[in-house]
Amino acid sequence: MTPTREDQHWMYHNMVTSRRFEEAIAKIYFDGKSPVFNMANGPIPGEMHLSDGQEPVAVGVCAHLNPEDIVTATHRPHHQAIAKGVDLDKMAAEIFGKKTGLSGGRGGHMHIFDADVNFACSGIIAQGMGPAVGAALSRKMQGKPGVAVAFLGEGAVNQGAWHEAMNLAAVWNLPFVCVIEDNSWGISVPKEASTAIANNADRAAAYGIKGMRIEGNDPYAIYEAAGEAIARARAGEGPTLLEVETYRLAGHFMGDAEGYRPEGEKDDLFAKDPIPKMRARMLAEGAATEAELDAIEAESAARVEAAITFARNSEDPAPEDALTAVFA
Amino acid sequence: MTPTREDQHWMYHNMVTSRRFEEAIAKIYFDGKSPVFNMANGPIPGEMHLSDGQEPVAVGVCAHLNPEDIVTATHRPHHQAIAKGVDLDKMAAEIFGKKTGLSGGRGGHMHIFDADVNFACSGIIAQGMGPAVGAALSRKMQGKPGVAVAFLGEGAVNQGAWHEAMNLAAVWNLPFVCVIEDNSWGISVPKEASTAIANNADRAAAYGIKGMRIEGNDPYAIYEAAGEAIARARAGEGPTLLEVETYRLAGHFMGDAEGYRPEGEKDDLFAKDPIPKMRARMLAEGAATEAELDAIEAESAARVEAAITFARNSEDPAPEDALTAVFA
Amino acid sequence: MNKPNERKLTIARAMAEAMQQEMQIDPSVFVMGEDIGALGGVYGNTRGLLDEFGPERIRDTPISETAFIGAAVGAAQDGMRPVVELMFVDFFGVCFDAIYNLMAKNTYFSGGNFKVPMVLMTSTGGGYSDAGQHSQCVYGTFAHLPGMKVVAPSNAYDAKGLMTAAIRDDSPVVYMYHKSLQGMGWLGTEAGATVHVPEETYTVEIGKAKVVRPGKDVTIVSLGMGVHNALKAAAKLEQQGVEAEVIDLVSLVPLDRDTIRASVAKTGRLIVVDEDYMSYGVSGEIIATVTEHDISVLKAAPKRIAFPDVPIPFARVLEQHCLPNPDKIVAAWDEMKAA
Amino acid sequence: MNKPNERKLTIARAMAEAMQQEMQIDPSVFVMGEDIGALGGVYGNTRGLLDEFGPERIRDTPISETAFIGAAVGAAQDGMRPVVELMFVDFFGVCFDAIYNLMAKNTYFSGGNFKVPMVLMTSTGGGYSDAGQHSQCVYGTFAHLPGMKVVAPSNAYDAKGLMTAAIRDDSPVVYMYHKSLQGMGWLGTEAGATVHVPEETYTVEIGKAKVVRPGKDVTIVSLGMGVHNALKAAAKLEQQGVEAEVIDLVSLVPLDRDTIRASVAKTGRLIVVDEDYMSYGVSGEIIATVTEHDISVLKAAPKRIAFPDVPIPFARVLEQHCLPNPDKIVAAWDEMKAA
Ligand SMILES: Cc1ncc(C[n+]2csc(CCOP(=O)(O)OP(=O)(O)O)c2C)c(N)n1
Ligand SMILES: Cc1ncc(C[n+]2csc(CCOP(=O)(O)OP(=O)(O)O)c2C)c(N)n1
Ligand SMILES: [Mg+2]
Ligand SMILES: [Mg+2]
Repeated sequence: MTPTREDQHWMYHNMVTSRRFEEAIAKIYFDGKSPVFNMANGPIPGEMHLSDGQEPVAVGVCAHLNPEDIVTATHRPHHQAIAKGVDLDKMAAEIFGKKTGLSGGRGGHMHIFDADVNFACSGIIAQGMGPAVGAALSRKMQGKPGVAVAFLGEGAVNQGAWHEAMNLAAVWNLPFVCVIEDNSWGISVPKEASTAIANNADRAAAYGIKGMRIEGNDPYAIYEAAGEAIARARAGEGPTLLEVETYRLAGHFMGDAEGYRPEGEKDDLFAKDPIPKMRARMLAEGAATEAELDAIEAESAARVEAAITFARNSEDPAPEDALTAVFA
Repeated sequence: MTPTREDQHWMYHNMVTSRRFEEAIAKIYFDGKSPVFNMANGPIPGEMHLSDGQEPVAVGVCAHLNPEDIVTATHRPHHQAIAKGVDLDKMAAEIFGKKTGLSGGRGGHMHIFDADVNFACSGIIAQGMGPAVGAALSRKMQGKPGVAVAFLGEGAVNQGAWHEAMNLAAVWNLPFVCVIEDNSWGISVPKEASTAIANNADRAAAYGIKGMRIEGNDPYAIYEAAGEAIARARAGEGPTLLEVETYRLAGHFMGDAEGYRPEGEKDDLFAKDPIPKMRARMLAEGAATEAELDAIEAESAARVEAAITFARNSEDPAPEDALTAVFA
Repeated sequence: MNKPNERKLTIARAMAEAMQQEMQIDPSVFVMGEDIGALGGVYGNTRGLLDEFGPERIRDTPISETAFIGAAVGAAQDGMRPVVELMFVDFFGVCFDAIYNLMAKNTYFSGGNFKVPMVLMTSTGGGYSDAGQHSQCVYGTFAHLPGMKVVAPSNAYDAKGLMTAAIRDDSPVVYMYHKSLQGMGWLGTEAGATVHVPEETYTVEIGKAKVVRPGKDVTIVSLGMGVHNALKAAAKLEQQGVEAEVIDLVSLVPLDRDTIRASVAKTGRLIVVDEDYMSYGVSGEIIATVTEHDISVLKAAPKRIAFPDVPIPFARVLEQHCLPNPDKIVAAWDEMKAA
Repeated sequence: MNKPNERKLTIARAMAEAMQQEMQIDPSVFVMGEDIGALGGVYGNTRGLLDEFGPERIRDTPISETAFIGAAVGAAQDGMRPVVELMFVDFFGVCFDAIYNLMAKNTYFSGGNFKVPMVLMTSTGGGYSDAGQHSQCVYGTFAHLPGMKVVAPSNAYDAKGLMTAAIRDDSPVVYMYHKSLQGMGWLGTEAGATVHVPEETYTVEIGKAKVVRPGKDVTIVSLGMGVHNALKAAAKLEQQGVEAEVIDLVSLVPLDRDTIRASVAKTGRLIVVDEDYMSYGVSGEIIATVTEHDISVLKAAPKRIAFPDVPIPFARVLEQHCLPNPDKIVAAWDEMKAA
């Protein structure tokens, strides 16, 4: 299954939007945080985990999803949120902690929730597994369409919650896909120091389900594998485990000095930046013209700017809003 | 690796002691609990999980262990405790809640701890995994001999703690063996309803370690597989996962009506009782004479009776003992 | 309160009936947990449901509390109303992230855009020598953390009404039932818990305490099993001419501080009875609720009877030494009176 | 207290120095946790240790808190003295069984025959917009459950001495350090936490509170970050001629009830400042500690300033609205005085 021309445009568009969005966030993040970097300050306070470099995973998977499908994401959620169609204005405003944000500023960057497109995330490793499996169960019980996808990092696969939920999804044969973004690092700990085997897709054997590893951070290959997995889920054939090789171009969070990285790693990664690679491939294969891609890039930039402007111009929540929305 | 004649005598002896011990406990357990069965009453109050039928696993594994090796067991610990050499008098007294018990009556049947033979257990599913792996780490760090064995039920394999500890043991290449007693039931839930695959030994692939399933509740086969696994651990070759088919001849706990069992299951199981089977095999193969086996049985019965008498005749703890031993 | 021909139910049956009736009228309600199907729940509270509703809606789970409680959150967010069982509350340690960080917080994190209408039911309490990993209450632990309602019935009438209210609530509710009140023969059952339960559906308000015995001399505040200890103590005190008012909290979150304060304003004396650990828990909170509001009403220092800060021991003589009981309450009154 | 040429350390460095010195003298001490090796700990408290002691004794772990905390218990029982890090206390939900049911109870379950000499260190606190799963204190949650000691330093001197004492203790100790006191530039640091720390090893007694500022008009009890808020409030009150006595609890378990009671017996007034959630936690316990002992000493109803019972919000304006601060303490005094 290769992406159609239209799919490729969509994928490229979302990759670029995600990258532009994070560039914008990264720039603003440092406002008010110099000369002394203090996370508490500036228009975007708190931790910030960027997904630069990991965009192919988000678009390769989400190209197959509809708004009714469910996605749970992690502490590094922007690329997936964008590909899933989360409202960009409200997401930006949430990251700025504004009243107009998705959650009125209560959640922030690690708690992006958009009920309209069934998107949720969390700051606890592997916490999204249970809810995704439960949403898949809900669809099965209700006889409603919909596939649930949980995105996780490779470090999360060693967490108990992951194992329990995989078994549950498999034993109940649910429409569920687990997508591991293997960027080879869990903060400063390399995969080989944390994980007993090289390829997490092999862990599918523990649940009697199909597992696949996709190398090369390649949006086309991801598209294909995810397409199969999601089709299988829609057909009632149960869960799939995908592990995707990808790259984290940024630090774990903003402010990370990345002293743990082997020398030269970052340069190698930048050389493999998936966005210029996809652009080149589309051009080479005639899937898009320069003009089309330029237009996509311009549109993405404009969309991001509008979202940032919306966020900046929005009001702060009232202090007492802190005390509401605890219960339904 | 087949058990020597001496090993076989030891194994048979321990199987019989365990069975006699549990028969004695079972009989006394009902004292004071009729006409109305109330768990809170009688000389042995609380829950009681018997291991009748599962003795081969305990002896087949523990035949290879020394007092310095570490065992963690579960809510169903008597057979393993006996095979590991836990003091039978003090264990009986603990189960009776007496001052002379292993823990002065603080722990009871689900919390059998004997520091002299490095034996511990717990009432929480899969809780013993972490401590066993940690003890294995301790021996490796200290350069001291010793293998750690965690016993679990097949139901426990779906618990997150199990997965985390397996990965940790594998990634650190520790002298650790995980032994799953597959009695095919987790209380009332059959294995196929809880576990996505038929053979938990296949889950070894998720950790890049060796896994083996032993069928037939056969002490000889268990002895052989465990011997290999423990030798591998002693040689620094890392962990092994063993799943052993076994049978729970009793209910989950005493008082369990077992309405969930398919008809005839219990009769089939009793027909496969491993103790008469082993006796017959030893006689057939000339590994023991009738007289020897009778002597073993008599010795076991006497040992158990002495332990029960010790327990019965021991004093209750002082009420205020409840408030001591919280901290070291 | 119980008329001769009225139907009496155990708490177990009252809980099951509430679930049954809600499942009959609302297809989004379903039940998940360990051994809740064929076995009918270790504490009998799902008995009969499998036969009526089948294994799709009465789901036995693997021993994977994190997964199935997390799954309940996902299902609740997707339009279902799961009732999930954590077999013993003592097991919360293996799955508390799914409870306190996920179930309890997603409504807030989403600014109210995600609702999590689910019930987590769990058994509490000791007294039958089940030792330190099967006998706890940990009421304070659940009540301390924001985002979940917490209820604990002391009798079958409340048990049914609270379960119905919990299932209908759009917020997550933790429903803590005490094993010694449950009506399982094999555990022994406090007789006062088995009371008349109407057949029709009804709700008991979450967040409202009940004055279960009026009095003017001292207020005894408790919940769950403790209410029965308090009532027995009150009966003993009556023989001394002392009129104790007994308050059944019914709900820890929200906590009905007004009812407690009004009672102590009247009696001037407070005794809290709690089977959970003494420090940093329910008993301290109730005392603080009264004293931070107005100390002038107090005629004596408040007292608390709670489980001492030690793990729960196995041996009967040890455990009974630690548990609250009517005599300890009477003794507290005696000291209070003397002071 | 700080002389010009005295060496001042941050809490992060004080903690690392204590571990370093204990590792030098005791080969059974080692450290495990996520990102504690090459990174030196997200909060800097293991910086430099990997270089000196190597990866065998300074072990980065997989993201498997249940496994490695459980493993620490097993290693501790086998003669080692592990120091284990739970990166944020908020993550306790994924591994609390290994903590409260295993680490905390095995000593008791074994009748004292198994010792569990380990330290669980974990970061607490908010104020820098890290939202509801990375900003909690949950002091009350840990302090409520029996079998573990619980300490929380407010400055580097105590941080080093408590860490040394915790490592040498034969019982499990939970060591809760507050991110805003840690001395990591990127978090901002309360200046008062960085104080003189002697180079030689010493211990600070676990279970002993400190009167960090004497006074006669009101007692302010707090811990960790709250101590600095209390001291700032006391400085403001001084300008009004009010002498506040500030007590740093230092240790929640054991709780030094005598020091608290003695202070309030003197001042007659009590304000508790706690960054943990309000209900069923530390603030209620401190109030109950005083009032159950003797209400006659109180000149006014005690007050508490704590985090309201809501998840911790992200936006600065929301979070700051909820956090304790010196002005809220002064306002509490004003109300108390007026009453
Ligand atoms: C239960 C839990 N443990 C630890 C953390 C701290 N933490 C946040 S991100 C992270 C690394 C995650 O690595 P990975 O899953 O590979 O995702 P990545 O950051 O690479 O996207 C850790 C350890 C957490 N949030 N939750
Ligand atoms: C975390 C946890 N969940 C649930 C239980 C309740 N429980 C006790 S034994 C048991 C079944 C265990 O099955 P298995 O692991 O196969 O062991 P078996 O009883 O068959 O020996 C369950 C669910 C528990 N003790 N701990
Ligand atoms: Mg990663
Ligand atoms: Mg089993």
